[in-house]
Amino acid sequence: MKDKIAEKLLLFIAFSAIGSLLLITFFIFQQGIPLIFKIGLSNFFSMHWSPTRGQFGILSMIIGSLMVTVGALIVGIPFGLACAIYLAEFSSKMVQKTLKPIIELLAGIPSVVYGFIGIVILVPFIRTHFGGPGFSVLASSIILGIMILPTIVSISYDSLVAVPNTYREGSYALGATKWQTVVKLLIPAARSGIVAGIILGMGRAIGETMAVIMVAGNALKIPHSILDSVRTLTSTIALELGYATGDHRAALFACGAFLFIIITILNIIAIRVTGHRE
Amino acid sequence: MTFRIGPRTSQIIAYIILLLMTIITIIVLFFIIGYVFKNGFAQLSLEFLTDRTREMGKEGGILPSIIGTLFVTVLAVIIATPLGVGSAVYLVEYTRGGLLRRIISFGADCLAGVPSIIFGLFGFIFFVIQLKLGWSILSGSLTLAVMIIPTIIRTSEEAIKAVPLSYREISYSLGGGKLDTIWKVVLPTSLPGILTGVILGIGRAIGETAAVIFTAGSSLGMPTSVFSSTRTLAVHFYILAREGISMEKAYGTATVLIIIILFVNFVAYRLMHRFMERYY
Amino acid sequence: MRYLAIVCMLLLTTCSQRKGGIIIAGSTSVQPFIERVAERFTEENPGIQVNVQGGGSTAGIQATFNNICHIGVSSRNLKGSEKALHEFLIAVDGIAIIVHKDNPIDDLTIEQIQGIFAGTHKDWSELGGESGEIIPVTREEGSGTRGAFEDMVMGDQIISDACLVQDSNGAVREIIATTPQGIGYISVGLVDEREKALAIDGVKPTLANLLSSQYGFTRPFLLLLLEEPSGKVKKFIEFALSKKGQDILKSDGLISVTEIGK
Amino acid sequence: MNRQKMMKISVEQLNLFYGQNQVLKNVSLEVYEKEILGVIGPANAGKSSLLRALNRLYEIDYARISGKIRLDGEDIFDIPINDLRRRVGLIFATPVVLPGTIFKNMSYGLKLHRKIKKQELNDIVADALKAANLWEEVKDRLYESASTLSGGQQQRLCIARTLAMNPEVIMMDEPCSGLDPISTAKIEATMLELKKTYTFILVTNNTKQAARTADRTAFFLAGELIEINKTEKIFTKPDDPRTDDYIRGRFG
Repeated sequence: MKDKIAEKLLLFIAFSAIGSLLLITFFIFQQGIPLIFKIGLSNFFSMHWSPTRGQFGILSMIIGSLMVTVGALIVGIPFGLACAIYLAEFSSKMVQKTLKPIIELLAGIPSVVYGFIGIVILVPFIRTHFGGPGFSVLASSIILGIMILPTIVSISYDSLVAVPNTYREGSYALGATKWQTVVKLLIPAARSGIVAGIILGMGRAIGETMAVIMVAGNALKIPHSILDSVRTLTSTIALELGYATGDHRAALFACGAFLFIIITILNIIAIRVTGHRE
Repeated sequence: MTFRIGPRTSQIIAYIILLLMTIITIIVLFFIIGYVFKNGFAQLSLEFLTDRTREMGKEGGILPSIIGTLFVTVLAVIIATPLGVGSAVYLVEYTRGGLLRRIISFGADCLAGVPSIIFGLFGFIFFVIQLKLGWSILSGSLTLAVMIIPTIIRTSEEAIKAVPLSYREISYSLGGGKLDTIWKVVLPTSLPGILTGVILGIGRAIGETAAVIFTAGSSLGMPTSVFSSTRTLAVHFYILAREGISMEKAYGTATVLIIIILFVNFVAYRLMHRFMERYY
Repeated sequence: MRYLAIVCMLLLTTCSQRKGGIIIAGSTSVQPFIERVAERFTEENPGIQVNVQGGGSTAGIQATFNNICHIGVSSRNLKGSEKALHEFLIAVDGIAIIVHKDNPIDDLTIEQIQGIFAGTHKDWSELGGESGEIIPVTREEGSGTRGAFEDMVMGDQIISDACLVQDSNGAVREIIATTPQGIGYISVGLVDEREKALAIDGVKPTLANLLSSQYGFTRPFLLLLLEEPSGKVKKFIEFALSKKGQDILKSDGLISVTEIGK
Repeated sequence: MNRQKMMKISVEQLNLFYGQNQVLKNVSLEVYEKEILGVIGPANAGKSSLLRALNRLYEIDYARISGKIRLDGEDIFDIPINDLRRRVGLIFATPVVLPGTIFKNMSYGLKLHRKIKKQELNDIVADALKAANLWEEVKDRLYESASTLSGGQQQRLCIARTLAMNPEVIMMDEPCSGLDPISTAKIEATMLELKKTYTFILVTNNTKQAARTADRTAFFLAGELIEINKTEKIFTKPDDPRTDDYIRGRFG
């Protein structure tokens, strides 16, 4: 009897939790999609964003998000991977034991702190040494790149460590150096974990909002160089949500829905790659 | 002209490059915290921590924000934990790993990666406007709860799945019912994993800006009820820094924020270690 | 079970307190000023907590209609159906065009400003300044300040996509204060010593010029109500319009309503 | 002995399926009170499945069953499941101690069934540990983690944990498979002592163990009960040649 009630209660809990997640998904799409049909795809994927004048083109923001994300990966992948490889293969147990948890702790630092460092150090530095406003693709990429480092390091490290030791021993037995073993054997063997880490980092970079608003400058024009200001999908939502009504608000939801789809695709790829779910 | 680089040489070069990049990575990450702390510690005083915020944050302390953060986070966790853990229990113990469970796990996986601004967008229109909860601690907590539920479901599910089947068999063969088994064997055993998920969620909630600024609002008043609007530490810091209201106060606030988050994560880490040592 | 109990208790013990405070929401431009008024008001009426939200003029108007806040604030005039709300003018604000304090330029014509924000003027040397790329900073789409700027300054010109976009007066000011080639627009009352307010067509945005309407780039700060004011809300509005309230606003660089008639 | 012994458990035409896979085929047998029934047979003979059927533990594996099982003449499906499992205890091949102290392991099952006073609980725990020959070794460390015990001690803790429930039948699923000869001897001694009070079903891979301890022995092969008889008979002149082959080590 008690068991029956408990099962029903748990079922109810599961449904309300999952219901709330469904609600969010449904809500975002329900608010955003009608506008896309109303204005047409060609308007939605055009260059001009000026919702108060009826122009809802999000293409420049898509490009902006893309540039910033690619930039972040260019910064984050080499350093993240190098750090993971060094920690997993070249450092002593002691170093591993201290640095790994510290890097994981750093993953918890709020993104606004990264954005703040961007404002006070990086933006003035870029402005005085490279020119332009300083608020730029470059600044955003570096800040996001640093932000996703802990994610990439942590997951890549785990998957490198998970490669069985027999692989390494076999490779050394054939006379390979440590570095050759890493390049020829360990990285391919740990590939799926590394790729998953990168994709998760990528998702974080695309989705980041506040840090990007702080350092990107948010100009709508498509940047011609990495020193130009840039606007991403997320920053558009955050910048304009407070003022938006009617179609303008619906357009922000449409941005959200679009973002949602992109992130979901990335997640699906990440899940597929790792074969994480049975 | 071509050089042939032997395997030894390339090993040494690679080692040096890796070491350098690792050092740079570590330095950069430490620099960020160090820089904030260096400028922020001077701001920390009893007055800063216990005074009201005045002049939009130019003067006074950050007590309302500390309390607001506490309120929002605790309420979010109170809402999200039973829902998340309950769902995970249901998924693992009652669904026999069928299609339903796969779909739900997949959904939770996906939603765990959805950017927080989307939750902010949802929370603002749904809780604040449609449910007329206004900018309030309640709206903020509900939004954050929805945001951290997927994380809690996923980590709890993994932790519960990791409990050996034999523990359940023992419990059943000693005459325990399903509920007894879940409550007295499965949950206590998977507690460290569940706790990790919850604490990750707490960390995310404390540091969150985008989802909170549109739902809990940005009022500087002292929160008196769950219907009060509040400005969490992260939001306060964001506004101070971005609008250049007071860089000194911004550093101080960031320092407090980082200390709290590092502390929460550290406690989680210790707690897990203690637990593991005792039981495994 | 315990969870439910805690949640219920929180809700119950606090429900009643909702009546104790006043929630004000809307224009981020008005927020800093109304915050100061609210601070004084609470000092004099310790029982009444005042919560001041940002969000934006339009959000404030919406919130007032939806009864999410007691008082909405707008930094632009009401349009169309919005006029159903009760409005109280508490002050008038000038919009200043600001540049970095080291910028040698003191004066621009309205055409030059239009040119800068429309993207036709790209270098300070075109305007008689030191050579260097102009970095214009504007407010986000939908902002009351941007709306006012477009109406009063831009006319039929459209603000270029190349402008940086920030979502508050403070954020614009912060960029101008730290960027030597920047130019932007914010409330006159918020200009501080790190940046410089330009004269437009030779008229500086001084208090005297604002009062005499010589400097024409002004907009109203409105308090909005769904119903006739009563109780604590009435008390607050009366306070804002009293000499004490108006003095606070005046000392912050706004034009008090008592002076407008003159 | 000439009179019919009291029948404890009777199994009639028992079939057990895991999905499409039938692991028990038409098994009928009886278990008498206060005997040790040995169950032998090669891997996948259905020995463990028989035990899981008797206390309805197969249900958590989502297996299906047909046939009749009676405990003291009462259909086990009419007995509340928690009661059944308390009365018919099961001890697994690998000792599984629950996370927590020795005392917590011992009291876990007891606390599930009724409110119990601290003093009474202490007594029951002490008695059960004594009965399982473990008391002397653990009496000073009841509040230490159970996982600090050795394998043999853990297995005896599992037995004690079951004894504390005051069961009627104790089923053991290869209880000594992971243990050294000395621990095995201790457990066998315990079992022979407890036979005075309890009924045992002992599943074992070790035919010699069955020969040493069991009163009667059943031989299973591929889900079928080939033969059940007095232990001496099974081990000296079995009726079925397959039993003989198995005992002589020709297969399995």
